[in-house]
Amino acid sequence: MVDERTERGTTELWVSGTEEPDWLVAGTDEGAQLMQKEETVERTIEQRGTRVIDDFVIDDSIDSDERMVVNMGPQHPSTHGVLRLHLELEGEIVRKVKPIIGYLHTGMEKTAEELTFLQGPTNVTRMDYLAPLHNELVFSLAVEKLLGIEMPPRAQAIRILMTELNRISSHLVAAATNGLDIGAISMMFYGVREREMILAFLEKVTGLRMNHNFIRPGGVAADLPDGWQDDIAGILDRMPEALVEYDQMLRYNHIWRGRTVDVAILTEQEALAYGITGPTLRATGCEWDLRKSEPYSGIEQYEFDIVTASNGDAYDRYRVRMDEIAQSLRIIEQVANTMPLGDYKADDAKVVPPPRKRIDESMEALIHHFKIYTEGFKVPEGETYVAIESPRGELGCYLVSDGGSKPLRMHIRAPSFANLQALPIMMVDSMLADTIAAIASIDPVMGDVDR
Amino acid sequence: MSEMASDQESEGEVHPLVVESRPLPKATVLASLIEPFDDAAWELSFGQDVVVLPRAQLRDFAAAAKAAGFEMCVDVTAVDHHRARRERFELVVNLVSQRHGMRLRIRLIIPADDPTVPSLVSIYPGTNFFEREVFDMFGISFDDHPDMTRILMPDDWQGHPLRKDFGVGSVPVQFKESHQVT
Amino acid sequence: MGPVEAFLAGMRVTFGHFVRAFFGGKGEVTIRYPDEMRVKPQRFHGRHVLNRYPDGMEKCIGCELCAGACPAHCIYVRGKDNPADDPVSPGERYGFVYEINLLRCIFCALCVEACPTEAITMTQLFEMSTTNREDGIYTRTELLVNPDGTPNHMFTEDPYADLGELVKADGWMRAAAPGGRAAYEGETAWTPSAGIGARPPELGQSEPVVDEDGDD
Amino acid sequence: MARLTTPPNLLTMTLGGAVRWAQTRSMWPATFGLACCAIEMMSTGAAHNDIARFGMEVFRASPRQADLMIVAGRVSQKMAPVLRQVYDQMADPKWVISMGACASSGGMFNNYALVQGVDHVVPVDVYIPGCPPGPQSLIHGILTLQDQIVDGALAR
Amino acid sequence: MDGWDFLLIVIRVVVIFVMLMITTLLLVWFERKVVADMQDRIGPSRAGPWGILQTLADGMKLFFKEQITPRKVEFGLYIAAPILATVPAFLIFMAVPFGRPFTLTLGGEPREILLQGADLNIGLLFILSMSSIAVYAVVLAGWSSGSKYPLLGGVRATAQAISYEAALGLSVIPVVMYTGSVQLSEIVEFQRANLQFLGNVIPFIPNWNLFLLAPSFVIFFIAAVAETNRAPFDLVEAEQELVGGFHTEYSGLRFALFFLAEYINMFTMSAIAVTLFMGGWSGPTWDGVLPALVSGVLPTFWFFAKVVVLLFVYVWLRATLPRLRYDQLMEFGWKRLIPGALAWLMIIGVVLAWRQFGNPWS
Amino acid sequence: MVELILFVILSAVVIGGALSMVLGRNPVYAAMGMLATLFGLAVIYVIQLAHFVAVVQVIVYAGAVMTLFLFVIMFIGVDKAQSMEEGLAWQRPAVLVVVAAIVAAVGGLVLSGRWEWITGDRITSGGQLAQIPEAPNGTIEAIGESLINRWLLPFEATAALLIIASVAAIVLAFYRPRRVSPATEDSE
Repeated sequence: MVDERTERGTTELWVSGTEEPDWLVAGTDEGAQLMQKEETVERTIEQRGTRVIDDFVIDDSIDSDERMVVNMGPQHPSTHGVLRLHLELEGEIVRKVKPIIGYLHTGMEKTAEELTFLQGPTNVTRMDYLAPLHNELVFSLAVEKLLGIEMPPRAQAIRILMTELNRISSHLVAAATNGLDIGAISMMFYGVREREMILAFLEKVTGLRMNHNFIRPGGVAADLPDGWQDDIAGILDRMPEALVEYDQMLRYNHIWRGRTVDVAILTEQEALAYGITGPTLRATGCEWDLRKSEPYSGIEQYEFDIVTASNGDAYDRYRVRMDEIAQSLRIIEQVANTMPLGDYKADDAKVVPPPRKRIDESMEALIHHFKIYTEGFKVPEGETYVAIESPRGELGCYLVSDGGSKPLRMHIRAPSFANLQALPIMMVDSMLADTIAAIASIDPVMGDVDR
Repeated sequence: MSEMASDQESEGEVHPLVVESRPLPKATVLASLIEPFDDAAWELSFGQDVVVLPRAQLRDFAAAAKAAGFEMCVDVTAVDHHRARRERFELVVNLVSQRHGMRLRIRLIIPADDPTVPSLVSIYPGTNFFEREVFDMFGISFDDHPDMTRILMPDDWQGHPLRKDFGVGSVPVQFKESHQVT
Repeated sequence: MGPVEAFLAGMRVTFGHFVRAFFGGKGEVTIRYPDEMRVKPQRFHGRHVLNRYPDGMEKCIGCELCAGACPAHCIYVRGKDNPADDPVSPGERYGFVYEINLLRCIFCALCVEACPTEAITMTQLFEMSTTNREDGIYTRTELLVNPDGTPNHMFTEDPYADLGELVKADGWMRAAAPGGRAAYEGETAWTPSAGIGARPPELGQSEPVVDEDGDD
Repeated sequence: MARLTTPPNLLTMTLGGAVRWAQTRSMWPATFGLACCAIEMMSTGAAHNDIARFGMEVFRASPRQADLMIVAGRVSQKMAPVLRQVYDQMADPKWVISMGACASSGGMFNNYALVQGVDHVVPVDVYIPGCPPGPQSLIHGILTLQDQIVDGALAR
Repeated sequence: MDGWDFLLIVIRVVVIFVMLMITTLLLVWFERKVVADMQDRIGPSRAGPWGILQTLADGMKLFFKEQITPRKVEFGLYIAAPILATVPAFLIFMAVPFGRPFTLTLGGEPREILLQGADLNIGLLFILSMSSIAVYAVVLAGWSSGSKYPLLGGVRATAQAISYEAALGLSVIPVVMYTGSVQLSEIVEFQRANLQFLGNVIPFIPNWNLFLLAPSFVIFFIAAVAETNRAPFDLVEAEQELVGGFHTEYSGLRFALFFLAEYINMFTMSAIAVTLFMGGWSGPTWDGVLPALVSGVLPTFWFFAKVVVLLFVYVWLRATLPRLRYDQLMEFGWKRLIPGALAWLMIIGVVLAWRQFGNPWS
Repeated sequence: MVELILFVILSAVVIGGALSMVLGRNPVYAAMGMLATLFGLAVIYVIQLAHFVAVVQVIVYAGAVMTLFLFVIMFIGVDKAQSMEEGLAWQRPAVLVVVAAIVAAVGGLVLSGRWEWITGDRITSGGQLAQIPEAPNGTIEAIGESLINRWLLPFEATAALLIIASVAAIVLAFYRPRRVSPATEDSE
């Protein structure tokens, strides 16, 4: 029996449970990775302290022969990209889960060592592709910390404005995909519809819908365009209505509540032990938001509340995200009303390219221009870690410079990467359908996970 | 073992990264945390608290830190100082204390010939993925880790990509007329 | 909210959208591309063009700054000395080979910011799909605008391509031109191009703040 | 070149033409989202761009029922076998669109981890530049593909 | 039974077949358009005018697509399953009257021509039996694919079908008791009168079972949605969980058959609901006022109009509601619908007995 | 004539289905064989104008019972090799004895010319088979009459018996022996 089991472990089905060609088994044998240690019933119940769906069938006298191993992903509609889950099922009940990642590994941390600090944002912005501006911001903050330069208030305000808008758009995608995963197809369209409005603004400012390369070390790439106040006003006008609509579609709906309340519960202790941050942590009742505890880019000037919930289930995570949208709208309104005037890049000719007009006027400016765009600017030796609150949690950047114009090491602490560790503990002994709700509720972005 | 010796030897090379240094306020959490550890050195890097530890003490220190209120370990990563330093690798662990509202970074010097570190998974379960990533990317393996396998790269991958001696692996970009002579 | 009430609330939302879309078509937000075009913002990052001065001279001087700034290394430039009798560009050199591998390009516009002579700018063309990799590599022939300023396209017969988008070609260049200095906002700091002429700057901050120290 | 902008004449259509007409009007994409481009693919399906106009909103999760694989995003070395298998599982006739710089050529990530162009793994019919290509760029790519099919260049 | 009768049967069968095919074509398009409108989109618009030929394109494409047979399948059942899905779907509609019978003189004698496949005296039971067969297709498809997700879909389908079959049957019994017949034509005939309530005849309101047996209608409709595996009960093919459920491994024409069966089932279920609860083809015909041809066609028009209303509700539900979980589905079926149906059945029984035998205290 | 042809065809279907059920290795195919049998019987009922019985046969047996069978088969897992061990040592001889007894009984009846015992036909005094009376329109009434009025007690008793049997089956199915000792578990 033991042999049979281990043998089965290696030859699991690949994509959507279909046949596997022979050569593929030789290609990558991820299936050979053994599952984690088996959890006993007592430990599971003690650990989760939650309702166990079938108190009857959990019985370790059932030999694992009755379990069916299913590979969900990497190509599966609800794994939010290329997450692969190794599930052991008993009927519809998931007994063990192992997330297998790396299918989107892009080697960005290696590429970062090849790019200058000026080009760096183009690289990091592609990590968490739902919140590109946050990635740019954390990288820029880290570089600026090493450089020791201060941002002018307008740059800081623009950064906050853009990142909070980005947070809304990211949470909208989370809500949309969450709705789609649980079968509410219209939510997907409604969520993306509002996101489209925000993207239109981001595009107007940065020229790109995603992966903006807008927040750079030393400031932001361009000023806000003419008439930005009207667009912000439009967003502030529309979003509250949309939130009411979403609530009517999902939040009050009893099917939705049935699918999410008490599903995929994570306690505060578990969340802290597993380094889980962001809405997933706040849904467990832990009041931890880096915007409050370690304010960055002048966000402490604006009033907003930390949204928390108490149960730590999928419903709470959804609710925290939706309420955070409202809080972000508050911040955006304040930023728009108090947007300071003045420079939007640091006043440091070694770091910031000169205005275009200066190139014609001043030889020194021209030389700076050439130097910045060819070899980049030099960053003093040192190491630092900067963290901001991305839509998914603590987004950190650990940056080591050896004094050159390229980082010696750039590491992004990806929130999704840590949050993904919550999947096995929150999914154990849930229904198969709940795994979908669980994945959607922690909103992983695989680009962020695999980098 | 040779760890202690290597730590002492490399001490002079660790400190170049320290930008400023100020006496540690005795009353702080940090002071009481570091006190039992004789070999721990405290630094301030850009206003952030950093503790440099010999690697044998990592687990004890982490346990003490957890008891002292550092509930979360948010990040484990490594740096490869290939050719720049004799002791090639450096492990960086980031701890967060919500109770005290502070962060603490632990740095460990790891020699290239014996890249092993005690695992923190038993203390901070959340370091599981991070340690696997460090193993995958740098080849630093963690003792007592429950599942020390590759995480990002395919299982049969050769080499550890983030080491400095691992090539980027770029291919030439295609162009049409680049053969034209000027 | 009771179950039935909540159920009806959700049903009302979808039905409301249906009524608005079905009777009067007001609810629909769809843009009927290719029959109608989206209104693209001025700073849109589209396909590159190589500009000319109004007299037809090429702006590119072959300095390779764009190639150096490109994070994807997708630009290949080689400069060549201008022939004395028939200069191609006003400077000493001109871009003899200029290629962009658009399949590698990430449209970050760093090349536009880097170019000291505003030679390379971005249009609003986004119709660039090709059926082979080779067609994704745009050479100087396609990138360079015609002497009258109209852009070339690799597939001139492409019915979907909106070739009249050149007028906004330098949007990002102009947006990035002040270089973060409020004092330089609202100032025209670029030379006119063929087909476009001199483009006014954005208004910038409604109350421009004078930069105290002035130099950088 | 026969273009989709001119409607085909239903009376004079040959059987082959009719089949090609059906194939272009009902091209069901497989849900093969990888990275940033997948989000833009999602936006293409959403209300503002509404890929349903081309009869393509039927994203099939099962590759058996899909006609079109939109490789939306970067393909890592680890993902490449899976990609190939999904392609193999699709029933003929099938087409592949390589969406975005990373899928087409590796994009800015010219490194060890990525397959430098998905055409190393599967045959690609249409490449769409952009990083990520906007929804309308994707629609343009789809129209290009449909044109090719109607022209018979890619008819299978 | 002479040649004319035989010919008429053949014609009827062919007409119903063609009608169902055309209805499916339009129904898929209708669904996609309505869902699109609910989501602020346009929907199919490029295949034919307003995209009306969209389904035709889908069908043609699927027809000319390769049919993959994976290595692990149980071939016989794998092939049989799509056919088994389609045949009952067609058969069910045979019992449903979709228009007023009319008389035509053929072969020298007047014949009454029914707009119905066959006027079975056990029509309702026939429908129930056929719909209970339809589940085999899903189960067998899931099992014979030799793959895990389809198997899970098949298991879900079985449990779901058994549960909701019971609710469906129980919700129909009050109608049978109230109208006193299981023959569909008689049930329609019964509903053509004006509404009778507490012994009073209420003018202008038809005697639809919908009004007096509203709980039955609600239960029937919910069970019908579940029977046809439509949202929010579409766990069988829940794309987000099971990729495609039972039809994951099907491609080309075989998949098209499943697709066809699903939409025909949706249509027939609506048609049955209309027949049982909404008066079938009954409706004002203005005989004598309008030309005979028009008033002859009008009942069919009313029938389809009512069906479209119900189909709209189907689509509307799909656009709005999230999907239930497996255990919730079972719970809803066994703990809500079936007890509810039983309770309602008892109430109706008592009321009818009272009406028939009088006050028990007297 | 048509009826005879249909009867022959359907009999073939019924017998074939029954055989494939008994002989089929694969439980799903066996279930399908049984389904064919049930269907064939249903159509035979229709030919006999017992529509109601036919429909109930399909609804109850094909629709519910067989579906449950399939459900159970799929849950248990059909991929496993079937256990060929016989639980009862005297099973085969017992079956042989029973079969022999049935064959002997039928043969005896046939030989003695008592056809009506088998076919149930009434034989008129003239030695001719009695004409099968036309089934009354709406056999539901007839069945209802006999089930709910005439044979009410046996009917209810049967229902109660079935419920008891199914409850017992559930109890048996879910009975699990206690774990022997933790040591054996560890050794696994």
